[in-house]
Amino acid sequence: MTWSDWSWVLPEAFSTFSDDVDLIYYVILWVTGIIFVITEGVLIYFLVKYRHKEGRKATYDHGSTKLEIVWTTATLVVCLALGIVSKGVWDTMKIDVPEGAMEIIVTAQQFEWHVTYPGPDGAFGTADDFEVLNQIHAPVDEPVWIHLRATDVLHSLFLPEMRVKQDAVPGRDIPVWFEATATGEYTVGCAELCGIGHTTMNGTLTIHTAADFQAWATAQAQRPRP
Amino acid sequence: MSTTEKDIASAVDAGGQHDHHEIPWIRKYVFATDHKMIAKQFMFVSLFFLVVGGALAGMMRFQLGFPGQPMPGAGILPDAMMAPTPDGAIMLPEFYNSLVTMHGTIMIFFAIMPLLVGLFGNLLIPLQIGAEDMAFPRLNMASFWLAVPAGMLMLASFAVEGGAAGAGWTSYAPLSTSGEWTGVYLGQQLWLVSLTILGFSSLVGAVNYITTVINMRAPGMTWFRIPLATWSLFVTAVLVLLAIPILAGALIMLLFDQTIGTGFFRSDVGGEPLLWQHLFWFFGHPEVYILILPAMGITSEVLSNRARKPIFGYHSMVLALISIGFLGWIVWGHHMFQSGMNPLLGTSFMISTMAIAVPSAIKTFNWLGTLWKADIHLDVPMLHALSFVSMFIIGGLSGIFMASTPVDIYIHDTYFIVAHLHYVLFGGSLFAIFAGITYWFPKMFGRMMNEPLGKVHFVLTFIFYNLVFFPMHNLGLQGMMRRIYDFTQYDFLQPLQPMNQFITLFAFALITTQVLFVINFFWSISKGEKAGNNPWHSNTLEWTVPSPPPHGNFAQMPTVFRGPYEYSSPESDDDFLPQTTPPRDGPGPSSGVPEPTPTPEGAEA
Amino acid sequence: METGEEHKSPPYMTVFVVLAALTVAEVLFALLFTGLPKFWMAVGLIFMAVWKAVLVAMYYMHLRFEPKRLWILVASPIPLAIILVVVVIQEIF
Amino acid sequence: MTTITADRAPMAGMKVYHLKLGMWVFLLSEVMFFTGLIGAYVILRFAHPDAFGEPGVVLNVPLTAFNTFVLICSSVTMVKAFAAIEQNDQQGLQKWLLATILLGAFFVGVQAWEYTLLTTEGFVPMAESYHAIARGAAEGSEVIGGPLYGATFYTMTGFHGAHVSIGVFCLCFTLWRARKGAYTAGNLGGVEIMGLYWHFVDLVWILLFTIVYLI
Repeated sequence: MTWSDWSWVLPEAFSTFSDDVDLIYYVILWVTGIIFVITEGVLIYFLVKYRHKEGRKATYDHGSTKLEIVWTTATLVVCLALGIVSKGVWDTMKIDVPEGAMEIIVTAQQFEWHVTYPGPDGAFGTADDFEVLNQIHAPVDEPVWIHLRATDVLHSLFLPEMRVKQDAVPGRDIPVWFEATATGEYTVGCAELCGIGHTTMNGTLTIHTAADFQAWATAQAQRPRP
Repeated sequence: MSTTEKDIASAVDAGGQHDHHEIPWIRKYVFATDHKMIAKQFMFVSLFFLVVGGALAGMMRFQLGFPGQPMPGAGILPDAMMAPTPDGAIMLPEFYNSLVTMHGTIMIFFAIMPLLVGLFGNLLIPLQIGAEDMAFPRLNMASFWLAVPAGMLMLASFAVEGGAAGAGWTSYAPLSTSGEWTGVYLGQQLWLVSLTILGFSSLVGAVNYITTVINMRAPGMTWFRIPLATWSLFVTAVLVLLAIPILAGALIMLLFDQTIGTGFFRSDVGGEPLLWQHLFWFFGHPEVYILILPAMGITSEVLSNRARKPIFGYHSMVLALISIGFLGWIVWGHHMFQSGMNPLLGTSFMISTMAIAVPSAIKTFNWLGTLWKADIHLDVPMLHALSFVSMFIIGGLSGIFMASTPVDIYIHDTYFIVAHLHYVLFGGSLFAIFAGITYWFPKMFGRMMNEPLGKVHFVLTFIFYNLVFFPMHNLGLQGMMRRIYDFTQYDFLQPLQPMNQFITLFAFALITTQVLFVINFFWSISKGEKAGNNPWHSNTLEWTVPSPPPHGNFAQMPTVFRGPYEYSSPESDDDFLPQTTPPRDGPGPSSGVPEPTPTPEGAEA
Repeated sequence: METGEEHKSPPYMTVFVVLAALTVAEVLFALLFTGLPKFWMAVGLIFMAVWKAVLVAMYYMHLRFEPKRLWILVASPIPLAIILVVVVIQEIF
Repeated sequence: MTTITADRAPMAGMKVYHLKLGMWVFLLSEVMFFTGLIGAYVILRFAHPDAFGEPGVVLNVPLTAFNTFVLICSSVTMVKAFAAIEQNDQQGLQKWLLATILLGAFFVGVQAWEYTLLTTEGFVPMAESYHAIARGAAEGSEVIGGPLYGATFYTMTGFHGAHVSIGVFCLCFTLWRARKGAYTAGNLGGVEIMGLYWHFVDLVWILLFTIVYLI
């Protein structure tokens, strides 16, 4: 085990909103870190300073309303501030799916991800749709809109390097979107306990350059299917 | 007063036993109606379950530390759990899922909850408010004897075909609705039935606590003279009373889905999978506070006493308790941010969640304030109480990460959550339980627990505990999911192997350390040094009676003249001032209550 | 003072008549006015149902003659019930 | 010990005796229990309106309306019993308790009969074998709604029925004790809390009947 394992730094991420998420994380990390140091520091200081000595009597004191008000409001302000900061990013990630995003359907079922592409005609439910198993392929710098579905139980689509996580609920079509900022091979995981094979339910997310993606898509579309 | 005859009547119906001639041992030790005995019964049973839960955790940790390697000595387990191979037995994923589920279920419902509510609720409430017993002693007995079969069923489910429940302690539908999906059939149903029975047990208990606290306070025990332990247990009882029935309803619907093929939570039969999560967490979040509020109360009690100083801001402590009790009902959605729930609700739930952080913070600051200019005695109960405070700070602060919805997207269902909840439930509740047991042990058994041994146990537990659970934050931040049988299946998680081994080794150390507590516990019951009525020089009523208190607790009705935390008061030469001490220039209790009428002994029920 | 004893026996029969009448009214309303929009149908029926429920609680369960603090206790779970249903319904849409 | 409560009285508490307070507290939890069930029904019905039949199409409203009336009558007999013991009228107490028991048992009986009718018509909670026919139409002619309808219907009414049945047993116990003269004008706690429970069950049915049968 190396010291880097103890790191509180988030692993690198490659989506348009990942920086905002990480920023909020680091803000919270600093805020809570400072509070942590202060409170625990005060605690230890008091333990040392006011530990029992013969003949010393504790101060008879029932507290102070002023202090109560101060730290109540302080905490409230800090918490609500964090809440407000978070709201914007949350809306971007979960609500505002960008216009003209490339649409694909990801259907989770024990214990694999079925990824359906609309094919050349760009429409689902047509003959030229094609499906790949446990692989999501997407072009870089282009928003991808995943229609997340499930056929049996709850699963959770987890793309750590994209900072994306969303449960797949049978009977619902949940919009998930991301826009990768770098090409490469990334992880697709299942984060919701979905049965005996839960642990094996992983795949790869491949981010191509626009050209490579076109090539891959056409190749897939022509691939004879059973 | 025209209620009087009715009161008598009700007392008859309530059937409390207080005849002071000898009670047959079966009524005294087995089917006991004395709240102190029932408290002890709860304690022994749930300490047993604590051991079971720890053992399950140990097996889980082994699999995570040494994935797919044969577990020494596991050959004795049936092949349905451990696949036998030439070089030893290897854990099966279905058994791992059962371990995850049952560790959570047993620890929450059969260890922490009965320890906090069953043990301390029964022991403290009547003693601290000056009552002779609970309002309904027989119901109290029923509460315990419903919990026992529930526990038996839960354990039995390991032995049945298909193994124990494997859908997580949250038992999310639709996974939990069908054995075709979990691979668990009867086990899942036993899980549901067991929890339903336990629900009845908790309900009966809650009815008892609430009635007792409202109606049976000794003269002068006004609401704002009630010790914080009892206050917290009262709020807890209200949460239990209103939350458990929701769970019971959901459990029964889920049971129907499994057995007779209804489709409440199955979309393929027209139901709503998310409905289960809403019902479960509408119960589940109050449940979280059921598991922490009594711990807070115990901590306040011990802290104020061992610091020989009045609790800082008693009123704001009480108000914080109450506001937690209210706010606890409108934050359940923060368990469901990634569940597919309407994202707009996500925001409102985030705000309410941020709001509920405030009362917890208030309590923490008040505990720190209590230590300010205090006279701190660092003995075992105090050490545990202090570690409750410091661990609860960590658990509380790490909660803010999840409260922030975008950050939660990344850390949800990762080990960061596991770390957080263990900092609250182990670092929080369990340390408070250790504090409470060592603090009230003399009241329960008339003897002190061994101090040096207790200190050794504390130090080791504290160190190992942090070495086990703190790194889990980092695992989570690296993206390691929870409830995962073999994380090495993911390439990006393989570097975490050493960290997991590190955690596992110290987890074993942590579990082993608890042997010290068991030894200390049983040794002290018989050999511990005799404790007087009031070894801690405490103010609250339970310390005015002999240890252990006799049947019926108080020789004559105590009258309360002051608050519970009058330590180092200038009014007394000593550094404590019991609630029963009349004011020097005192007329009587401020509420001006009449003197109690003497109690005729041995009246027949 | 308020101990639940010091009241004349409440108008049990009158309440009973009202309850019976409301029940009949409900059934007729539901079966005859089928033309009504579902929403107003529901509102009317629930109004009558709640009215009946309150009557039972007030007179048959003697709540009317109990101390105020008991009222507070009894009312406590109702907001929770409403929160649960309202929030989850929003969620489903 | 019988006077604990008497001399505990100084802290006025709830100003009602333990048993009554305890019963009310218990009823609060019952409220939450039915909140869970009824709430689930309302939510599911909002989510899947087409899965539920129009009032009177599948369920037999007139029969149940009559049954509702029976339950209301049983509430009256129950309060009569309480009023009787308030006047220390033992005969009246036993007479009215008996009447309540009979009415309650009758209610359960009618409900059981209703269940058998509905199931024979194919209105069952199970997902597999589900089909419901329109009242009065030919066997299996018209299928209404989905499995949720049956599931929620039987769960809610079933649990209410269970509460009534338990109530009937408790009433029998109360009657048995009344015959032994256990209750007097000064000691009617048992009767009063029995009444509280019984009226609560009635109250729940009033809401259930409206929500399940009429809306």
